[in-house]
Amino acid sequence: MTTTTLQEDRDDPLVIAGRTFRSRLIVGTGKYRDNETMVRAIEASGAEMVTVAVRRVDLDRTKEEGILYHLDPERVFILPNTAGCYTAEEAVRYARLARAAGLNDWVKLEVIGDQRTLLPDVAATLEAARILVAEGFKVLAYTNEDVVTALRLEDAGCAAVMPLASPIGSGLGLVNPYYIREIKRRLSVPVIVDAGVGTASDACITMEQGVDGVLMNTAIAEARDPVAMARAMRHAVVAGRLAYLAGRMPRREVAVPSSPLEGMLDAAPAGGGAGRSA
Amino acid sequence: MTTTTLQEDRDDPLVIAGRTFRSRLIVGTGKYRDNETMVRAIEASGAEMVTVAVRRVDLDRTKEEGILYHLDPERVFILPNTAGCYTAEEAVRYARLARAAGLNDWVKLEVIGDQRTLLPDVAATLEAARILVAEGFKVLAYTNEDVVTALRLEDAGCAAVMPLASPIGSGLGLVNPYYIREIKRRLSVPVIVDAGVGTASDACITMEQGVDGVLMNTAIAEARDPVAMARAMRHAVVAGRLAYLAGRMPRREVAVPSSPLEGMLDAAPAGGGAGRSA
Amino acid sequence: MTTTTLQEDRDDPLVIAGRTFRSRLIVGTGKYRDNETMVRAIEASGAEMVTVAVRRVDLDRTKEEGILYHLDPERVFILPNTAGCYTAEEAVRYARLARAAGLNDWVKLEVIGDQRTLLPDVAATLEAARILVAEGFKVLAYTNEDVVTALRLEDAGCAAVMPLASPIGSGLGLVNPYYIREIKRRLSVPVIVDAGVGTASDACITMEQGVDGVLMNTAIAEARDPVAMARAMRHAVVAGRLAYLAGRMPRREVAVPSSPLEGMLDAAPAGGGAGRSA
Amino acid sequence: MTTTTLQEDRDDPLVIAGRTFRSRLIVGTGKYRDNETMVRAIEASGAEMVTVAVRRVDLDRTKEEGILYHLDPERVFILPNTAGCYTAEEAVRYARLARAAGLNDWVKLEVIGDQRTLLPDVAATLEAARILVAEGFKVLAYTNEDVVTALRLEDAGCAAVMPLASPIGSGLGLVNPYYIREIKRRLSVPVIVDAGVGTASDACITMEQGVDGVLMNTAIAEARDPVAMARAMRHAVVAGRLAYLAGRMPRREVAVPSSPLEGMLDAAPAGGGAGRSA
Amino acid sequence: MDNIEITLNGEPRRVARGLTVAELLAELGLNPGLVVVEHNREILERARLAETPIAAGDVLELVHFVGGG
Amino acid sequence: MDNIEITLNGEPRRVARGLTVAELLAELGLNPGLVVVEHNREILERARLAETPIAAGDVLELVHFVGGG
Amino acid sequence: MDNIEITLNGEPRRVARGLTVAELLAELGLNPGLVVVEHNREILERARLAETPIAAGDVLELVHFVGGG
Amino acid sequence: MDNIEITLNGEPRRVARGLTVAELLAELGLNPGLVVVEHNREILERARLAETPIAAGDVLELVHFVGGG
Repeated sequence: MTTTTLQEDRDDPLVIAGRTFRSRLIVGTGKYRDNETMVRAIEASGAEMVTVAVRRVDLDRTKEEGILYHLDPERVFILPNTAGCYTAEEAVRYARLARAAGLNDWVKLEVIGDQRTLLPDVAATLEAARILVAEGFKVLAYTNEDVVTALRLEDAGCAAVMPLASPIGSGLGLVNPYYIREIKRRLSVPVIVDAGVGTASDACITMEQGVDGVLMNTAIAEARDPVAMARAMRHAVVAGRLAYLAGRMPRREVAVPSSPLEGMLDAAPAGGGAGRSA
Repeated sequence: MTTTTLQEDRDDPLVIAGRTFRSRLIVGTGKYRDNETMVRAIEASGAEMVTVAVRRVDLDRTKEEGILYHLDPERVFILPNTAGCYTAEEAVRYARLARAAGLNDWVKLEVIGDQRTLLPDVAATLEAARILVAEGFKVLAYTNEDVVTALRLEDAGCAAVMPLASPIGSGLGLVNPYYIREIKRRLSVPVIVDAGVGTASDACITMEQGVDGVLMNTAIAEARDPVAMARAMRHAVVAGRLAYLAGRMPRREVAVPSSPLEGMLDAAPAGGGAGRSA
Repeated sequence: MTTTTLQEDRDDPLVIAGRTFRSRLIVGTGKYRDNETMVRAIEASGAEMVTVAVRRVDLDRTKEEGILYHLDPERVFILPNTAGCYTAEEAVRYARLARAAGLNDWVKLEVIGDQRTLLPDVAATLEAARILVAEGFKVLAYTNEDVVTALRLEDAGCAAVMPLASPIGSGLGLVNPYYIREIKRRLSVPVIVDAGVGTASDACITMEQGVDGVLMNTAIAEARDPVAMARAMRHAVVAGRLAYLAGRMPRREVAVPSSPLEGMLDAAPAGGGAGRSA
Repeated sequence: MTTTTLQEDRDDPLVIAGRTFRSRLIVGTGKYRDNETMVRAIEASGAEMVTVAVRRVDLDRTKEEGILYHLDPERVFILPNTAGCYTAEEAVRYARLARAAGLNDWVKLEVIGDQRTLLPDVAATLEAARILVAEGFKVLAYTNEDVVTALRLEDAGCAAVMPLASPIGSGLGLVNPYYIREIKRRLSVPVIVDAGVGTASDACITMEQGVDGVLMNTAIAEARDPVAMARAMRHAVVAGRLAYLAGRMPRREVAVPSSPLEGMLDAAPAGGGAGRSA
Repeated sequence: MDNIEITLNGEPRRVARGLTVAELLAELGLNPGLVVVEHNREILERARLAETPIAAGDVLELVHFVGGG
Repeated sequence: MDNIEITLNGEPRRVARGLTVAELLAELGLNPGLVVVEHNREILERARLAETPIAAGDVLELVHFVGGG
Repeated sequence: MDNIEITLNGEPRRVARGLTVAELLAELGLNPGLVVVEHNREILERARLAETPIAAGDVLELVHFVGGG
Repeated sequence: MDNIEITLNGEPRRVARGLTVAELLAELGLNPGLVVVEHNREILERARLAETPIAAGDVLELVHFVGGG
């Protein structure tokens, strides 16, 4: 069996709010058929940061216990989100509750503006970001592909800006590479593409745009084999990152041989030419 | 630094003409700026088979010596090609010379039909394949995306059929995934996509179609950093293969949340609603 | 020579703010090499509404005179824009000046948020829209592909919402059909796709999404032959609209013959089969 | 209602085998729900040439009578096809029967190589083309996207070469524009793209590649409203042709304003700046 | 009366001995101008329909144009 | 015995008068280290769980982390 | 003669004291029907062009429609 | 001395009469294990290099593997 390293170390590490991550893949913990699959998929993904949601304790115990029964915050960094919030006030409330859990003061800020597309309310996101940054939170802000909004989120003090590739859970992949490249070109804080990745090549293409990382959940959780897809994503993110750093060949519409033209033998004497048939 | 295995072993190995390969990536040896880069790139790619061309010895010693001064046939399997041949007769001649080198009786059969696109002459390729198979060669046949031709090459006894993703050296990637999927669906022998890959995501997408392997040269040799791109390609091929095996999530045009809808807190009392601004 | 009607009349007309247009193509008047070409291109486009900008009179008379020396407001409806404005206040000022010209009280509202991409400042656009609607303007608002913003512009009383296909003057075409379809699905006011169209097929694809119209300038003005491209766009918009109304066939990955399978002759007696060669 | 000419006359007409056509759209007559719809769709398409198949007369009269009861060969040129033939011999037989009908000596040569994809058997097509050309037929040969085969069909004396956009009846549109452009660039005889078009934009994009015409059947016959789609296709083909002749603007990843930068008013005195909100 | 068997469009069929192809078409109510006849794998020109008798065992194909792509 | 009504995670619930939040958590079998308590819309620090009595009409939210994306 | 300085389309300019805006337009050869005047940041209706004198320090913007997208 | 002319890799070349192919390779400093010899369009097995004399007018091709895709 062949062994190698994922060589993430050949690259500068990803640094967000002063914290270093060797893996550029961040994964969610939702929608798994069972916790054991989730744990194995996270392990296979190589992710060092996972997102979690803040919800009421189920007092009837019919539903599963809290996620921290399954994840060790010492081994994987916990990034609480404000998923499901539709106002700045609501998102701020969830962020404060998350911080009160005592793990860290990071938050993946999500303020949804539309139920059908789950696209963000950018004005409310900006408002919540300002409040939370003022309260000392490390804000990683989910946003759309708009560079104007992305720049304002950076100005507001966000630790990272997280534009989507396509709507949450859609699996449509990177629909607008121009906008994502532009956001990366213009911002100084890390750009993490969040949501929309459907399969490994989507993650690879996304990283080839030069962004700092990718966050995904459904693509892994809803794959037929989540653990295998998690491993695929790990490789895909590394592949895309390395390809970006390596600098791809130019595209051409004319073919160019890979073998030398010189050094060919003298052609067969006339009269041969089997290949002329057909 | 993080270490892991490339897990090629979790997958069935690639078997061509009874020979087993753990890596599904085959690389060319042409167009490198120097031999040392070529050797390091092949190493980084993890490829177990490399293609070489048959050319006249340069008697003036102005050009580099033979490739076997740099590659050890014990460590990497040598696949001679018939690149540059325009007739079946010529290709057969080059194949016989290659076999006379004594390494093996394999040949990557290429019969070019057009200088500008380097697209194959399918009739001449078929004719040469029949002659070489009859002489006991293991024929891996370069061809276009036509499933009719691919089926005939299989019928002719080819050990593998190698349709292109796009023209040799173009870097346009997988232009016609339908045809490639169809060829894979219809053939029993291994299908290796040969030529056209430009960057890591191209290799990943190609493998996601379910083909058995990918062969490339220019994408690595002409990258700004060939060794890094070779590593990227290694990961991309594994990622694409694993994603194919894992089974991707469905695409949807409606978003689906990753965090649970139930368990949300009671909304703020009316009058709040900061998020309503904008 | 063959003559026909463009059949725009078979379709419901486009109605914006109570005004009826038979053509669903709106064109700009900027960037033409000369006024005569502009006038002929507008004529060829069949457009019934054109956009104009508000700028200082050139007191040195070095530059061309006002556009109204070339366009007859009786024959083509003049839609003044606020192009070049970066704040709500500025845009409101330009809109008021435009209305003072006495032609109409319509305005194509543009509030730019970024100089490099010319993407809108959606918050400022929304603010300006509210002010102008309150002052009785018919506001046609240029915006990005965000459905949340589009819905708010509709709520603000805009007469039409004009999301972009891709950045102004880029010619990249319709990058995100999902978002455009979603905006059309969700809004009640007309949706006009504004900016980004590069050639006829871009306009055709855009109309096939079901939107109410397309606005373009650069694609015509910067074509090698602007008059021919204007004519092409006229046909492309009609073609896309009719195709949307006609309802396209399903896509299939398996072929389906167009000629009947029954009624074939009895095959040739065995031994024939010329086609079996190769 | 607005009237105009389709301006096909501004362009050189399409000339095949010395015969002139003003419309660059050729349509099939199969798969219509009824003959009346077929006749109206052909009328709406503006096509001057239609394809028909050769089949046994139905002696039980249960099925419809021959197509010539519905089409007047004086008004629309009849192009018989060899659809359904799998060998050169069979195709030659059908072509001869078609010519014996006494209308003309043209044939749309189709020799299918695979039932699932309906892709051509290029070797058999070439063989049949040579036989038919020798017998004085005007051969319009259906083929795949392979330029090598296309060049040989031209060498064999075909009056036109008809590569597919995608498989017959698939509606996948123009999958490989590079190959189609290359075929057009290299051949002297007319290149008609045959099969695969699914909606108007597909026809428009195809014509924008510079080919001489498009042939379709399913896209019209299987549209929800075949007559409206036929009209859409007529406009789409004209639009694509005109756009090709007009020469499109360049694509850019940076925006370029359509309105002049000079002549802006002096900005508001500091303190204003409504647009600075958000 | 006296019949012979032929193969007509792939089906066995009995027709009157001595019948010409033109007569057969008339019997079938087919317009000779819109049908092409293949007689024992040879195309039969219209001009010769009336003078061509049908013999026992003959294979006749009557074809025409139908809708196709 | 003497009960009061509160709202717990959105549901009305009767608890013993004078019960502290810490005691409530114990009663519910919840690990205070894995739960965050919002008491009348104010977050209640863990240090103060034991010293905080529950009054009639109090609104308590007990939350924790669950799987999410 | 007696001049005052104003700002016209962003440039300093001297005009005769007592000149009306209508007279200025005439002097500049501009068609009042095709120009819009902003006078000290207020839009000046055409009807009032003739009755509006220009004062020292006034800021005038004369705008019209030009080609734009 | 006594020379003959042959064609070696497409170029005319004079070599000593009676020279064997093996001797020619040695003279050229080529490793026989890494070169394949085509002698008058026939492949010459390595085993026969030493026993094969070169005659006037012979056409020899000496090939090996080079980098290719």
